Amino acid sequence: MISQIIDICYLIAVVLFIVGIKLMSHPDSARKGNSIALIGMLVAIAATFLTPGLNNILLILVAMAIGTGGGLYYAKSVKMTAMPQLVSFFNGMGGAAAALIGLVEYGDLPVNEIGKGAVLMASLIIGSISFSGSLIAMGKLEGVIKDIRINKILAFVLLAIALVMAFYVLTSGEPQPILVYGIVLVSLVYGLAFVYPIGGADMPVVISLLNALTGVTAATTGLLYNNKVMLMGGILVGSAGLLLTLLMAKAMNRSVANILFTSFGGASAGASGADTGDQVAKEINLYDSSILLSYAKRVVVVPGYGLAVAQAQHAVHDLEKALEEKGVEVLYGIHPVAGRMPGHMNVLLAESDVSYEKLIEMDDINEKFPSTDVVMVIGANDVVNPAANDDPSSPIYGMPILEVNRATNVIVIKRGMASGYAGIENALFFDAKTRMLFGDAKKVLTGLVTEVKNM
Amino acid sequence: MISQIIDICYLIAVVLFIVGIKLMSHPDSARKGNSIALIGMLVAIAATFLTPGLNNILLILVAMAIGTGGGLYYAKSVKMTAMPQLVSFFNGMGGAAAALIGLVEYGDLPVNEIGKGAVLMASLIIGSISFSGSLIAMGKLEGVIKDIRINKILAFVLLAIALVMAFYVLTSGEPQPILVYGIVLVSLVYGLAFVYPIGGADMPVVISLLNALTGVTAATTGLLYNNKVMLMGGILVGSAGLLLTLLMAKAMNRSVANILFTSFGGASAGASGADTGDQVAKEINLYDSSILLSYAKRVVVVPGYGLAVAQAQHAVHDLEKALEEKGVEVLYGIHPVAGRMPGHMNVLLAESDVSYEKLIEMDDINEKFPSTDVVMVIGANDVVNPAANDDPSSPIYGMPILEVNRATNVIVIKRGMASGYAGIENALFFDAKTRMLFGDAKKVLTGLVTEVKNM
Amino acid sequence: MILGVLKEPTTEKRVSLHPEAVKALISAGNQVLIETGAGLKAFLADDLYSAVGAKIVSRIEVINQAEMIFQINPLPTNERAAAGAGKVIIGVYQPLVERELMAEIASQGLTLLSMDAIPRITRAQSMDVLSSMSTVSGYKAVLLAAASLPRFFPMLMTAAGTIAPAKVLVIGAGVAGLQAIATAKRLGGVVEAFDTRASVKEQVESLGGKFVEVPGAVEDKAAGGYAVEQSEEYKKKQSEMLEKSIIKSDVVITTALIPGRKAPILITNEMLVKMKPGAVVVDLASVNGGNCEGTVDNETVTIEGVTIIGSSALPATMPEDATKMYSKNVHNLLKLLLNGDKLNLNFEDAIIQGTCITHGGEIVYAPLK
Amino acid sequence: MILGVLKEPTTEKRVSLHPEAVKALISAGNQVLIETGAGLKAFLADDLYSAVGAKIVSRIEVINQAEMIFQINPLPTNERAAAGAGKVIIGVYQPLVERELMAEIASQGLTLLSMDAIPRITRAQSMDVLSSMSTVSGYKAVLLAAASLPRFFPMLMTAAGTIAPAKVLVIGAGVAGLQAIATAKRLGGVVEAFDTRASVKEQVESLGGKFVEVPGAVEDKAAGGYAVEQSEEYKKKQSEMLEKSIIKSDVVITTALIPGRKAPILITNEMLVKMKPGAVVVDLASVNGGNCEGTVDNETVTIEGVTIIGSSALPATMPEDATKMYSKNVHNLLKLLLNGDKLNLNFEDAIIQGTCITHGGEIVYAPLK
Amino acid sequence: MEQIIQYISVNQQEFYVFILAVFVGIEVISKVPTVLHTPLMSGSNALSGVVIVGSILVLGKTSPENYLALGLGFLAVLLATLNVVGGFAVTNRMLEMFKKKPAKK
Amino acid sequence: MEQIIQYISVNQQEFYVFILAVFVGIEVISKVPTVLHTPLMSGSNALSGVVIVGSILVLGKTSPENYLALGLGFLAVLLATLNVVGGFAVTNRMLEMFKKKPAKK
Ligand SMILES: NC(=O)c1ccc[n+]([C@@H]2O[C@H](COP(=O)([O-])OP(=O)(O)OC[C@H]3O[C@@H](n4cnc5c(N)ncnc54)[C@H](OP(=O)(O)O)[C@@H]3O)[C@@H](O)[C@H]2O)c1
Ligand SMILES: NC(=O)c1ccc[n+]([C@@H]2O[C@H](COP(=O)([O-])OP(=O)(O)OC[C@H]3O[C@@H](n4cnc5c(N)ncnc54)[C@H](OP(=O)(O)O)[C@@H]3O)[C@@H](O)[C@H]2O)c1
Ligand SMILES: NC(=O)c1ccc[n+]([C@@H]2O[C@H](COP(=O)([O-])OP(=O)(O)OC[C@H]3O[C@@H](n4cnc5c(N)ncnc54)[C@H](O)[C@@H]3O)[C@@H](O)[C@H]2O)c1
Ligand SMILES: NC(=O)c1ccc[n+]([C@@H]2O[C@H](COP(=O)([O-])OP(=O)(O)OC[C@H]3O[C@@H](n4cnc5c(N)ncnc54)[C@H](O)[C@@H]3O)[C@@H](O)[C@H]2O)c1
Repeated sequence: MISQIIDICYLIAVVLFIVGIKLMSHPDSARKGNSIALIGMLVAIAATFLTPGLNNILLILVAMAIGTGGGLYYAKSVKMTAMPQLVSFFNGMGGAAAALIGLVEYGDLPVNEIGKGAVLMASLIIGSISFSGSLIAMGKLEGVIKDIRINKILAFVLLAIALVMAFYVLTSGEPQPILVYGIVLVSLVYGLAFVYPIGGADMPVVISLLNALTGVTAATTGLLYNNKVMLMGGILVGSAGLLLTLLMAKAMNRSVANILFTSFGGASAGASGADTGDQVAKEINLYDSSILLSYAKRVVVVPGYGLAVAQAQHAVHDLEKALEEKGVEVLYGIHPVAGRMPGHMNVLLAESDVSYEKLIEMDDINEKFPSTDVVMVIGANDVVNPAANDDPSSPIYGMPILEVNRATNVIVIKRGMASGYAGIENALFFDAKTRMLFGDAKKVLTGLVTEVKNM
Repeated sequence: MISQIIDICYLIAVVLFIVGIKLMSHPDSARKGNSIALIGMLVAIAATFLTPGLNNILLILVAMAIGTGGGLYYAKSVKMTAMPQLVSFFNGMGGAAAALIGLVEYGDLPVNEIGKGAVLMASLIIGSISFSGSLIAMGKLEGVIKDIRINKILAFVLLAIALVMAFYVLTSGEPQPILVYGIVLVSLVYGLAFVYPIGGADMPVVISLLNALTGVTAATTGLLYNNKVMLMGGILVGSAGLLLTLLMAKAMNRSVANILFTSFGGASAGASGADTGDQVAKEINLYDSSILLSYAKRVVVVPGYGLAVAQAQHAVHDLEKALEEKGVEVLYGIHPVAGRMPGHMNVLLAESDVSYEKLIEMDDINEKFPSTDVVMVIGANDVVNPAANDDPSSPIYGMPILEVNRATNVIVIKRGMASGYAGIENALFFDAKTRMLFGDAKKVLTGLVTEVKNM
Repeated sequence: MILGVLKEPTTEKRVSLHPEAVKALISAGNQVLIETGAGLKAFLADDLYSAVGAKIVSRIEVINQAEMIFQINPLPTNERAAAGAGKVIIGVYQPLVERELMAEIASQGLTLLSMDAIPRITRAQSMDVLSSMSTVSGYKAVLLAAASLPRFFPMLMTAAGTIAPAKVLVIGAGVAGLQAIATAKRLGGVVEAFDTRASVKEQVESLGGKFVEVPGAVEDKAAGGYAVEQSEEYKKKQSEMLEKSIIKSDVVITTALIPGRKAPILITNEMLVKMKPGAVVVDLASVNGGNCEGTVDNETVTIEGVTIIGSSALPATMPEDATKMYSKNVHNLLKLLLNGDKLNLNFEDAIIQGTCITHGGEIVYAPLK
Repeated sequence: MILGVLKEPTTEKRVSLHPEAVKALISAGNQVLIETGAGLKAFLADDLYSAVGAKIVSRIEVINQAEMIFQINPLPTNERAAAGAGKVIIGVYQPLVERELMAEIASQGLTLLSMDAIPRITRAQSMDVLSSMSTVSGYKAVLLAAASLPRFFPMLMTAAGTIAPAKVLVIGAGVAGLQAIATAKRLGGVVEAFDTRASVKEQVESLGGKFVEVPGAVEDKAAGGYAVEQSEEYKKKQSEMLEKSIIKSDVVITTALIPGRKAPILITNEMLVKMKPGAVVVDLASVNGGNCEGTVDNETVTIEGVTIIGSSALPATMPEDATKMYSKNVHNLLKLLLNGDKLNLNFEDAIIQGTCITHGGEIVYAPLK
Repeated sequence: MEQIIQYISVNQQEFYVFILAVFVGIEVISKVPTVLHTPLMSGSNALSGVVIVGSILVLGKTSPENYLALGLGFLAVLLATLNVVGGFAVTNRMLEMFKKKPAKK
Repeated sequence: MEQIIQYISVNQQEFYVFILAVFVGIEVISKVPTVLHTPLMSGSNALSGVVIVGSILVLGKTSPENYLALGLGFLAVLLATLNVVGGFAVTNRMLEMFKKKPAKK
């Protein structure tokens, strides 16, 4: 009877998982979805406690208490910007748990149960990869770990070794406890080698993949115990996670293969022109930009010659309107020599019917920057170049500029790292507050409008 | 071995069904989806022929040949406009087949197999309802059968009788062949009574519901034979069909309950406010409009004073660009007195930078209408009013107009059914080719841009 | 039918028929006589006319031979006499203002069709010279204002300082006023507009202008879209409201007309004095006395630093396109008037009825009867 | 320091300093003398100046008392003499053209700062009168053209027919040319532009204009953005390409200048004859001889139906804003030149170096040495 | 109650299948555009013709002497085939309008 | 080959479940807007913490003498809990920004 109740609880939990994920894929219901998934999890855990003959309950509860405390603590105290790292960390813990279960179970498994054994090996290997990979991903995001070139072939050799060892363990006909630890070790190293060479900017995709892997280990663990909730939950997370990985890569205009198998994703991202000398300009994508913009109180647009070249005047006005719909105040900071003729920006913005009241002169807007959440520099360069203030040797020294880095965030939209009219580099692009949003201004702005409207 | 191959074929068929339905829900892939589902069906049928000990193969083949011939004949020869009727007819055939299977099987079923018996009864009852209901629905769509008010309670009594009879048959402990025929009969009558009172305009929703019911009978039949492909296929069709029914009702701004349980739905459909006198203007939603536009070769925009009032000049240009991205040719047909001052439309469209070459004079665009797929009339009224040609008593009689109804489809965007400058009614809005897309021009156009881009 | 086109008096640069229309009329079976040099000032040389089949002849010949005589500006008495009774003359005659002239023309036995009398019904829009010429005037008024203004229209933020956009006020948002609004907006001005007819508020806004509201205006639907005389009380309120707008404006364009009456004075000399020095007023109502106290028709005067351009003859300053439009209007009327090459004065037709002023020795125009 | 602002000669309507600048200069400790009526034609009455603390005095007083004398147009010899050696004069002197005058001024012992010589480096943009005045000229050129054109600029589809948009060609896409492109676009014209510097193609397109490409131009980076003389072969090709554009244009605006040389002739009389009658040419290069063969500086001539407006003095026709901008430029230069209220002629500074023509009895301007 | 729990537990596999299949059926068409409503209805109608499998089976196991059953079975196969073949064919015709995919520029 | 067919046939129920679950997993998130990528990743990460069930089971069945197993099991429960609790909590925090839906004007 009890075991039947457990079965039914698991069934309910699975349904709650599905409904939860489904709701989570829409902004309006995402929070509800998370709660429903949580309820599903609680049902599953509660049911598990009903399992007849469960020992060490106190120990279990203690472990859970510690885990709960730690989990809540980290989740509450982490900075908004460090969340992806934390997700990666938690994911690694899940992988580790699966690997540990595998290790313990191996002791109890009769050597001739090859099917179960294979499943167990999968848990071990994948769990370990997920664990070490996640921790590296976290370190990379934190900026603690630098990109290292690791030969991909070497990495594959590691994976091959792990697989061969597992095959041997399964077929040797005798318990091989030490080899099993060896498998874990090699898998851990493979996890490192796998994630190390991937660029920091691509980490979200990698984390999503590792997350799918953790899902797979949950499923394999489920097979091990013939436990439906782990099996189904694992499959769900695995398949959803895999799709999510593809979607995320697509959103970054990259293929997953390109991300995983091009060493130094960071470097190849850099090939897009984002680094000059040792300085690396930090990129941002459309979605993150649109979030930054949508949740700002005040956004100041600083248009430059590039806006005119891209003929993006209508697009920028559309963005202005989309943001104002969301209650964001949008102003334009007009530098007197932005563009290539006196009044160039006025001509452009008048064409797209931007209200004159929104066009603020340089001196006035400079005063407003400290209370501005996001400055969006669109195709401007010289007019926001701090060299005009700082560097007496610069040809533009002495020109008053728009001091955009007095705002909280700066997004710079331009096609690459090319210099402007004066032909000089711009330190603003390497400023800690600056994020580059590369692309033709019109395309980027059109994309932003869509994103903002979808928020 | 053979039975295992059959199992696998069925598994494959189910996957093909799922993929097929999935693809069918997007315009670009719908045809492919249909083909894949068809392949799935062929796989399932072929596998069934492998069943060991299958008799009467010749008979089966003859029946299939006749069915194939008939099916193809009807499908090819039917007029485009009569397709829903045909779908309803085919659906009825499926229901009938399930009921027939039930009848035959009843003879072979031991009286004590209550579980199977119940399933069989379900097949019988639902199949019969689906059969008679579908035929009535078809007749209604054809206009052969008129709306008749039937007391809903009477209908429910019929259903209750069928259920009671079925219960008796199951529990009587003896074969009740005659009663079984009785059940079929009562169910058939219930099907009639169920569909009869529903208005012709609501038939598509009813057909979709009946289709879901046929799916359910397929599933019950599958249970009867413990046949996975029927079971799974049936569940899929049943659940998808049910959702589709809800979606269709929603698209008509009605609830399913309202359709099914309000006698004479046809009458209440008129209450949406789009009718004037006896004429009813047909509405269209953003989604359908955007598909119509996206799949057109040539779209002609006819702007009027409403475009200016809504200040939608930028939005219309955005739509133009979005459609051209999709390979649609977009032109503007400019009536000489559109708006409220000479050249009003020119001023507007120049502001949003619509190319001069796209603005076509009245006489030239009138010649192009016959080769135009969609005319989008935006906030124009008098300048497209056929009364100017037809009605000598009209104040605008004698004014040359844009003869938009020479195009294949006409979409009219305006806020309501208000008249224009001349204060007269416009028969164009009630033309068979015309669909009204109500709303402020700017809002509607902005919505269309989003939809078109998402296609 | 023999149609004759005369050369206009010296101040006028337009001409009644464009070669395009002449071509169509000739192929409909008519004969067309053109006075030597008739189109020259509209950049339409004689050979353009002869190329489409017209005969280039002297003025006298046109007057003597043509059965239908075209001259935009009224024909002088002697030439009307020379033409002789029974002929048809088509031009712009302001019948409601020039009542005596109308009586005289009637007595001469001429059939007069005055283009400015075409009723403003939908069907007649393509013949409506008031609309087409107002379009020219409204556009040109803004150009004149911009050319005379010592300032920029658009806003400019430059290294040599920020230039604020010019403030433009358009009084009277009829055809000319709306076109002025559109043109001023185009040039980058900040545009306000005012009219006694509240219904034009939406129209002004549809062009991106701001409407100055003065509550309480009388509107007469029966006036066919025209304005009617307002109450004294309203006029006072209007004056107060308008003054505020006027004195902060760089450019004021006035077009307020009430058909058949003296134009209302909307800018008094007191207001003028308060305006910014350098401001410009373009008064399109000058022919009817002007909306501005200081206006002199067809002259530019400066009062206290404010330039006042009284210009009722702006279409003549854009002769090429103005001719095209006027000619198109006339041609569209002729389509109604001529049955092939025969005159067909169908007084059942509201357009003919409304446009024909004198016929058979009598005044047939209803408002004058 | 005592600063003196003179009234300009009659044809000029601008004035060197705007009351705004005067106010700032006075609060920096200077004294400012204004000649009676100096700003009148720019709508700046004397009381506006006295209100900010300037002294309104006679011309003689300004010349005698001021240490630094402002007049946009060159001071006549006698007044320079009257001012006396050691004084600073600031205006627009065209040093590369008026070489003898420069020698004379040097010999008089005056320090001359010529505003048009300000180097075109980034830091000097706020003092660059060539840019600011070209902005005015480019804008005004289009307005003049539109006001003189017998046609509409924008396209209009009306009941009286469809009016095609005017075709505008801008030759020379420098500061004035670009502003002309922008203004013509605004008014609804279809704009093409041409320049020998291929790098401006992008700039033209950034304003919505179409660039007419003539391959093979010589460009000299060292010329600091200015154009250089072209090869004969190129000139021929250019001429052919341009002719096609010119003869289909309704409006041509020419701004092609090469510093210190006669302006290149780009529209020959042969081309003029082929242009549409009624077309308008505005030649902003007229002061250097013009880009059009028929151009007469500061006059409007008509050749074969084509109106040619030679206008090198357009800024004077928009005195209010032109004065604001010029004054801002001068004021920005003064910020560099004056240390509080002391003159600080720092010849180390590239701007002073480039702008100061004569000093201490000698010509110090590098290009003239 | 206990019986129900028992039943669910015993048939849990079936329940998983059922629940998942319902989810799939719903999810798969949840975003269908309105223009595709009718074709999709038609397509899923064709799929409900999967009872043809049952028809074949029932006719296939009928003894050649049982004429009534033979007749009913024959009819069942015939009607089910009609449903399948006609359903797919008519769906295909409906979808023909989506064929001419315009070339992207 | 035969073996595989055999295997599939025997476990067909499992295959149906697997295939359907994969479909559900994919379908359910196929339309997720890009802004939700990260929260959804975080949420599904929390769900992958379902291994906690396994951890509990493994620790629950370990005999109190097997210290190694106890230790590993303890760690497994602890880490899995961390994953679950932290996962849900951090997801919730991420989703908080969707709460303060700014007022539309
Ligand atoms: N206003 C005047 O009167 C005038 C006259 C002459 C010279 N200038 C000079 O021009 C400069 C104006 O400064 P600014 O900041 O406006 O312009 P800028 O310094 O020339 O920079 C423009 C930037 O826009 C980017 N860009 C170009 N096309 C783009 C596109 N399609 N989409 C996105 N980005 C694009 C370019 O970078 P990527 O190539 O990497 O995209 C470039 O760095 C000043 O140096 C000023 O002195 C001004
Ligand atoms: N061009 C000229 O020179 C001139 C001058 C004077 C008069 N007219 C006359 O004006 C008329 C022009 O014809 P038309 O077809 O352009 O205009 P119209 O006949 O006046 O019709 C305009 C339509 O736009 C709709 N509309 C208004 N605001 C809207 C909004 N925000 N969004 C969507 N739709 C909106 C209105 O319907 P809802 O209220 O239902 O939305 C209205 O029926 C002719 O009768 C002409 O004779 C022209
Ligand atoms: N239905 C048609 O076919 C058709 C054709 C042409 C014009 N119209 C309409 O007729 C109307 C009149 O056009 P119009 O330009 O010839 O008019 P108009 O030239 O007679 O007058 C110009 C404007 O001045 C306004 N006005 C009069 N007194 C005023 C005052 N005291 N203060 C402020 N404004 C004052 C009038 O309301 C009018 O809008 C317009 O609305 C136009 O749209 C209709
Ligand atoms: N860096 C700065 O701060 C700064 C400041 C002001 C101007 N500028 C640049 O300096 C350049 C010159 O400006 P300008 O307006 O004073 O130039 P300008 O008045 O000397 O000449 C006008 C234009 O005519 C063109 N031209 C010369 N010969 C021609 C020919 N034969 N055919 C066609 N075109 C011909 C020139 O290339 C130039 O574009 C511009 O590009 C401007 O952007 C730079």
